[in-house]
Amino acid sequence: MKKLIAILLTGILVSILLVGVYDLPKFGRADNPVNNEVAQRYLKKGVKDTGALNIVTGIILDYRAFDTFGEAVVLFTAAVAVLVVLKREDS
Amino acid sequence: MKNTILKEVSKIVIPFIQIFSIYIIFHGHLSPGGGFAGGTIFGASLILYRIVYGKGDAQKKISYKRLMHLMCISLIFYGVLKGYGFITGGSYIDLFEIPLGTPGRILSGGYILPLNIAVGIVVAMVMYLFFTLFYEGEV
Amino acid sequence: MEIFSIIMILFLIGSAIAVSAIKNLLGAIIAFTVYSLVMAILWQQLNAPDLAITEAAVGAGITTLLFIFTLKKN
Amino acid sequence: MEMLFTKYFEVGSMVLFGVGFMTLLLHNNLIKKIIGMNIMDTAVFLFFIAKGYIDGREAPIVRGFHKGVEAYVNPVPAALMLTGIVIAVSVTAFALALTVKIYEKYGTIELDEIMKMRGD
Repeated sequence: MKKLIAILLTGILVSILLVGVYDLPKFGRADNPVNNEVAQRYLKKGVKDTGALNIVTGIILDYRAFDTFGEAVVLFTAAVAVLVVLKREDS
Repeated sequence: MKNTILKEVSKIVIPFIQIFSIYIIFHGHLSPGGGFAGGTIFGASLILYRIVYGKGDAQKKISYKRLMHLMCISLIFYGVLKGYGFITGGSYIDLFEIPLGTPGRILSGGYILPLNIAVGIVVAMVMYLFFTLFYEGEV
Repeated sequence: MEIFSIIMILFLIGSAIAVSAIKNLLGAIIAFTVYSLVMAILWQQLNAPDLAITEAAVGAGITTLLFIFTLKKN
Repeated sequence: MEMLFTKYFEVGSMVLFGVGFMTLLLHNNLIKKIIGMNIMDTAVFLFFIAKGYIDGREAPIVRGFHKGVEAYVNPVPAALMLTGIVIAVSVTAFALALTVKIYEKYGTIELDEIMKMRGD
């Protein structure tokens, strides 16, 4: 009974998501709304602004560097939390 | 572990893994890679050392104190350096600023190379810490 | 490239179902490693080499290690 | 129906999300639940990267000279998802640490037995 409810729930969820996918624009076109002026600005002036040939590195370490700083802080916090939970007392 | 073959082979393999990871970190702004991938590979080399040589030898090389010092210093270094870069970039304050250099050289890109090194150190140490805590329960 | 991507997606769904279907926990973890590695190949196909290199190092390396050592303790 | 053949990446990532959700619901074992959570994570990442892809363009790495805006794929989803992968690893590590502690306290990682021991 529990399994049946789980499978039914997953079926409903996936069908709702597939209806959502049906209305998306076509895959792999250049005029999709995803490729707006933000990405074009990064592609056009990324090398001149940051000096990095890899534009993804230029975004994560120059334009959005404090985002990456928060991510490093999250990693540090996770390490400290695992240290608190898992360190043995007797040593 | 008392396996002689494993020790001799890992003595040859570990420097190559570390040089490959340093290559990935230092070429992060020229080719695919960067701090996260290179730091993870460096952490994998430390994990291999810990598995093969055991707790005693590894604690001499990478003690708990040294590991925490490296992590905290690189995190603070990241914050201070990028904060300084945000203050000087595009403002009218005449402070010293690292030049961008010609794109394509290793020593170029302003603050990207030291930031990549800081992120790589943090990621490598965090991966080593995860592994030792899950493996033996102590660093 | 299109046929290759479709085959890889079908393989991905198959290995995800295998994770759910295999009773043995070690087998499920190994199926999850295969899943991560195929996902890295798919991201290389989608022209995102940074993500592919990170996923191959993190997802197929460190995560599997953590799962297996958790399993060893239980 | 022909959507299945034109938007295969999006449809595949949605099906993978469903498979991960079903793994999360059906199993009692905590390690299986964490693997299901990881599958849901990577399905969402695959959806984002598929939205950034453009046919016939190359990866956003300048080799030699800059070929103009029309030569490279969208770099923004890749930069966002690179953050997500590392966060997923730290969440997984913390969940596994809690699983180890639960095993030390109760002696099992099956969820219904833990519920029976706690008395609810």
